[in-house]
Amino acid sequence: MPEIFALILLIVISLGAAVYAVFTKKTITALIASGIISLSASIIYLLMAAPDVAMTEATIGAGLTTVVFLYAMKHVKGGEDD
Amino acid sequence: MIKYLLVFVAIIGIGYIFLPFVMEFSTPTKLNPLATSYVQGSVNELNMPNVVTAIVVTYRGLDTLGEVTVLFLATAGVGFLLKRKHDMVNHRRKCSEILCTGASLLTPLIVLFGVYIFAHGHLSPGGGFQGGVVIASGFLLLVMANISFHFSHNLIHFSESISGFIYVLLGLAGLVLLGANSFLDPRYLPAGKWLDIVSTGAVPIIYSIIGIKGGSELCSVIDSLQHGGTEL
Amino acid sequence: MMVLICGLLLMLIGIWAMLIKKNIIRIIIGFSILDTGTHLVIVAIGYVKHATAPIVDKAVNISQNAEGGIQVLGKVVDPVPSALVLTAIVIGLAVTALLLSFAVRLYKVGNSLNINDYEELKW
Amino acid sequence: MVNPMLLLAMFLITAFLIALLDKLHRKISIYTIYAVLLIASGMGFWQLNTLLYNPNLSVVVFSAGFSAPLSISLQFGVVEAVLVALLNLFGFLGASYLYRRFLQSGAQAIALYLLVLLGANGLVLTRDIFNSFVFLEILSIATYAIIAVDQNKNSLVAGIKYMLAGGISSTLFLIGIVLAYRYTGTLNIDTWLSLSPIKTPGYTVALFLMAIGVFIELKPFPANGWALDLYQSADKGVASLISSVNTAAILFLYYKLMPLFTPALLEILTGAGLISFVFGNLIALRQKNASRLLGYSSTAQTGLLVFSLGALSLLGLPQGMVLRIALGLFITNLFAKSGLFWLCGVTKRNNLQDWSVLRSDSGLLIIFGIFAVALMGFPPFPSFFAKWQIIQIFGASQAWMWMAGLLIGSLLEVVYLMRWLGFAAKGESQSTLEKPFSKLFPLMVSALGLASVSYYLTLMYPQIGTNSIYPIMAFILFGLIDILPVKLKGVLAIAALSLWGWFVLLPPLPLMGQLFALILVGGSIVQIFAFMRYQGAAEGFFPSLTMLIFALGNIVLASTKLQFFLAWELMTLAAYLLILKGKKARVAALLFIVFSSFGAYLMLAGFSMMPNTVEGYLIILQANFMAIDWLPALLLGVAFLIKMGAVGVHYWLPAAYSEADDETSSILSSVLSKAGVFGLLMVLILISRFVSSSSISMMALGWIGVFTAFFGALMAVFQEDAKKLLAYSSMSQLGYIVVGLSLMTHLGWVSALYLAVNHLFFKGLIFMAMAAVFLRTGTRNMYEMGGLIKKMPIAFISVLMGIIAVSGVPPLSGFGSKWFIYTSLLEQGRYLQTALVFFSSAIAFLYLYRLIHTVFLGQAKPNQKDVKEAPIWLIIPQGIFIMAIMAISVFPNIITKPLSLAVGDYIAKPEWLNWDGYNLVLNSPTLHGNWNGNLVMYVTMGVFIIPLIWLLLVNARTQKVKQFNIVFAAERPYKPWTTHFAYNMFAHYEKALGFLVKPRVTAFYKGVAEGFHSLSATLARIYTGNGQTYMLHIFLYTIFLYLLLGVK
Repeated sequence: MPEIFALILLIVISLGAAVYAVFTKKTITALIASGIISLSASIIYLLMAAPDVAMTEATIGAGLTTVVFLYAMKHVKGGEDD
Repeated sequence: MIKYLLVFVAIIGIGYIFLPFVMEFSTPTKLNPLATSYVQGSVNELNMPNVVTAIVVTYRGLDTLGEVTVLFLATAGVGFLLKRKHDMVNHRRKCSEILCTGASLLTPLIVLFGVYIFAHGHLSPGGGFQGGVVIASGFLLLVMANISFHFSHNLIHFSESISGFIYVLLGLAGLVLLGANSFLDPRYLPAGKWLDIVSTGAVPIIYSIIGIKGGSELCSVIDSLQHGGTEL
Repeated sequence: MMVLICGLLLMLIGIWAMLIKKNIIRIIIGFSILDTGTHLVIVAIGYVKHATAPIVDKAVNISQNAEGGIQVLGKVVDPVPSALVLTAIVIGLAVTALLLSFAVRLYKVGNSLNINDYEELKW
Repeated sequence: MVNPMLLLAMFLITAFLIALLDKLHRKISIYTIYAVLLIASGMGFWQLNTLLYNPNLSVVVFSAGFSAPLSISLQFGVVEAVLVALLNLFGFLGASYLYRRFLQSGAQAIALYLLVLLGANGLVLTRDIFNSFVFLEILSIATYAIIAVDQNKNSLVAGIKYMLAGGISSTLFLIGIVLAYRYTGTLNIDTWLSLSPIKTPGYTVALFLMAIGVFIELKPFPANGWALDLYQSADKGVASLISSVNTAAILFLYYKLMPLFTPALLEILTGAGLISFVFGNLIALRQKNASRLLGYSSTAQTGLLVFSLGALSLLGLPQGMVLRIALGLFITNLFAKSGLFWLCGVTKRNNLQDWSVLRSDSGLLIIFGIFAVALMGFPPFPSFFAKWQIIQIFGASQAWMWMAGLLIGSLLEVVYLMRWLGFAAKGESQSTLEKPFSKLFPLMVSALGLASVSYYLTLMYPQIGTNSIYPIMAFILFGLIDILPVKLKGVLAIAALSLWGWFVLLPPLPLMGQLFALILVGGSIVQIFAFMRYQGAAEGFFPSLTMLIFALGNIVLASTKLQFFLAWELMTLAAYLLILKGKKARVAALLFIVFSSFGAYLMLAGFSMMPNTVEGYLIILQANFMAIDWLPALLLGVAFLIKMGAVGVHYWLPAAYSEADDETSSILSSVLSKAGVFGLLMVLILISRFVSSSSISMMALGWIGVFTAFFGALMAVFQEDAKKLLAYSSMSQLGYIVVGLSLMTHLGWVSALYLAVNHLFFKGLIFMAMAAVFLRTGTRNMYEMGGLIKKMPIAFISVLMGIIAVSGVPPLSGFGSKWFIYTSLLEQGRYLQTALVFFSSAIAFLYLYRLIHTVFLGQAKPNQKDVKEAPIWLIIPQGIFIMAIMAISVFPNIITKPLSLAVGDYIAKPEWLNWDGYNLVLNSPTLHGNWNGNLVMYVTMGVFIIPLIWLLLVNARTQKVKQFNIVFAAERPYKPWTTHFAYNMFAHYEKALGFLVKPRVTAFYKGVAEGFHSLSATLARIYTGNGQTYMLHIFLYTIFLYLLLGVK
């Protein structure tokens, strides 16, 4: 039962973060929101009994992708916002 | 305005496409025959507890080889797009002492942890890619701490090339030792004892190589992104 | 089921972001949300009710059968989608990184990341 | 056999190690990938060879020591081997093209290039669906990255658009794969195929997503904006790679997935492919940018392949045959399209009109021509046979919509490619090109490769026979010896053609066939002399000319539909090339080829609705055992009428006849139009059992002929340009022939054929004589000539003889032919038509009078004081024609009797038609009359000689006056030539009849052309250039197809 609640919570978090990522003005917040989505997704994977995927999503999806975005944004300073 | 309307239509439409699938979807209560035979085969024929690893490294090893290639491609592509005309000196301020010391202390530990992850890929969750990312994060720490790493620049490229090469060679070894249908078959090495780190044939070696390969590719991507694009 | 719908919704939100955001970086973020959603859908499809991870350790019931082989009795989730997602995640990263470096390069050349500023090729 | 795993391993090892190799030397890495690609291609060929000898060899290889579906399997069968061989070969050629880029850009670009090929090979080989996704991603990502070799803004933008589109489609593909896995429990295509069909909506959705993911990558209209931008902006080597290797691999993936689709899904995608073909070509119509045009063309060709694969499978053809046909299209496209992209890179010209730079380089121009002609599906290229087969199959299965779409698209393709070719061949430019060997090499290999593949495939084609090869052989051989002096080539050509005609062509033919063989081949051989008037080598004439004449012979000799069509297309192509030699013939040649292709496609459609001919019999002999329906008869009839220039479809005729070189015009008018006559006769023979003179269809045909005769004559009257006058005159004469044929009576046909023979002689004669005049005076406007009788008496005599013959006054043969036509018309009671035909003859006097009067009589022009008689080479054919005319005028029976015999094979000779010595006697219930050519000649001669003697006597007393120099009294007229009496000579008639010759037909065709252009422009508007809009297109397109599919 607690697992179900956790799952619902995570789903709500990730959907909320996704909508926020679309609406927010600043790109950096959108990026962080997308990182949050990946993180919650990785916990969802753990709950779905897929630990391999969870690890990969956490390291690559949430971690590395965000870093890559950050570096890219460093190079486009001034152009990253609408 | 009309554009927003069309976007709205597109989103609704795409959702609508999935509708029939969602309507008839119910979480299954048992495995399909293919998955069952993977589970049985992984345990019985490969002596490998982690079925996902068995699939990733052995059964569908060709996919993983392709995946490694994709990563290699991304590295090459990013490097190609953001290549430097000549090595530039990094004019950033030196890091604070704490960060420097912390980074140089932590990095070996992180790398070690990465190695642990991919070396145990066949037994526990995790494996080459995850381990590779961990190694890359160690590298990232070095980069952020701005510890000079020109020693590592060539090393990264070298390990990229050589580990990829070894990976293919390990695959070819199956072909040579076990027959025409055995590309990427790890069973030319003994299966070993259940749950032993040196078991399941060549899988630990292959996964380690994938880890090194993945790690160095990711380091290389970070390297390119860190410097790149400053020169036209 | 919930996860499946969550994944689909994430996909739709990602598509939405790709279609209305003007900034290329934001479009790429939309793309990575789309990717994450796809992965969730795939894992959801592999899930089996009340099953454990597909790692045959102490948590999974096993038994020896007559020929000495091991029979896995405990329920595990379908390992195939997991394996596919592993590949898909890495590919997603590769595409994202490449897209970003195109964007960086483009910014150096065109000094803008607004997708509406690049409409010279047409008709 | 070759283990395909080794192939992949080789690519991977090289790609991984290339960075290290590159540290040694850049060139080492470049040559390494050359070697790898060549070895890979060789593996394909080797495997193909192995499989040819051991067809039962197992071709599936598993990985990891487990069999599928547990592991991933690769299949290296015949098709895969062909693809591996070809793709890697093109990979090698493309790499060679990119040599300089590689030198600059380094190891990463080289590795990326190699990985594009790895992706393509993997995609071809794998039998696992998720594995195809991985290879698809390798292919795509490598392609994305390599776009950046050219780091300008446009290619970066195009790259981003491409990546977004590719990202979306591969996401759809991936999700489709996994959804489908939920139902099938397997990822292996073969296992999947063995499953019993699953019929739930969810599964259909899964299949749909999978299919659409791949389909979007194939750049369907209108979801292909990203691809067009890419083709336009990327380095041409990369664009070529995408259009050939990349597309081919994805197309093969689509082909592998096809058997999984439900019929409804396949039908929709097939239709979408056809739409893509038609609209891609339509939008290409107005493109001025060469690369973007190629982009549209490329998407169209991909659409065509998708369409043909789908359509043929849906019609239930065996897979082997589907593949064979598709391979024909595919190979042509592969060679030609990549070649054209490379050529774009060599010329470095974006604007189509600037392609005239190729004029300075005949080698490149020939290569360009080969590619363009191959793409359009002219023989002997594989696409010709493929299209032929597809249309035949559609005809047999009554798939009319598909056929119409395919033909319309092909016609549009002809328009823009030929226009482009015209710019290249006829534009004005003096600049030269920089041609590095690394870029020339792939061009040459692919042109030669295309040629040799075509040769091989043509030989393999069972039904075409040895004769069909001759035109092509002649083209090649005379192309090779084109540097020899023109006189020598002329002698060789005459000798070869005469020998072939005498020993090969004539013997198997029935009388009617022999007659046409003599008209078509004999008539042309005589005119070869005229080409020998040129100095030096006069390159470019003889290959086309000999091809034309051989093809003409083959038309008569054809015993199957394919042989006929092949010869017909070769004839058209040869004539096009000859017309294009004219100085200002760009537009004229384009009109000719577009109308001819339109006709050819109607013919193709008509043939497909016709039963197969009995092999070994000439088509014209098959009337007794072949029934042909009204629709094919109509289509074929229109096709042949186009070639004859019947009214309404004559638009091309004046332009082509007048702008071609004079010798060519002569052949076009006197000989080529007879090919149309032959065709029409053939159709009439095949339907002769069902129609008679009084059938509505034949009455209609009669009216077409009458109006052609009438309007042709009328328009000839108002021409200033002597060649245009002759062109319209030809049209008019062919109208008479059509009228005669439409009678479906013995007498009618004899009269038509008699006129056809006559027309050959007199029109050839006049054209040759006028050619001499144009040559010497340097103009074609009649008001700029005058008084040439003294300078060029032979030309005068020829023209005089000719116009007497044309106008149908005694004593020459024209009189007989007109008499024949009137008699046979009256015999069938077609009084109204007789009247109008008679009136046309009267009009003919006007233009003929103008021709001889203004050119040869009157005052000589001061600037034409020193014109000389024509060169001997132009006089030889004139002499032959004059002799022929005299012979059949004095002894008409030598030709009318055989004609009657020949016609008698099809329509029995009525008893009331007889010969009595030199006298031809008609004694039908409705008609009595006789014609004695011999007697007519003597009487007329007598009637003429008496005044002539008198004139000569009188003339002795006349005084010769020098020509005056007319001094203008006051102002010099603004346009002095308008005061010449020959200028606008028949202005008064124009006042009366001018409303009849208003350029309605011109206006109509201009309207059609403009309509298509504006449609093309409007459609192109959807490609806004905005990457986001393109993504929206993709989604909306997906939804649209989904709604079409209608999953419940």
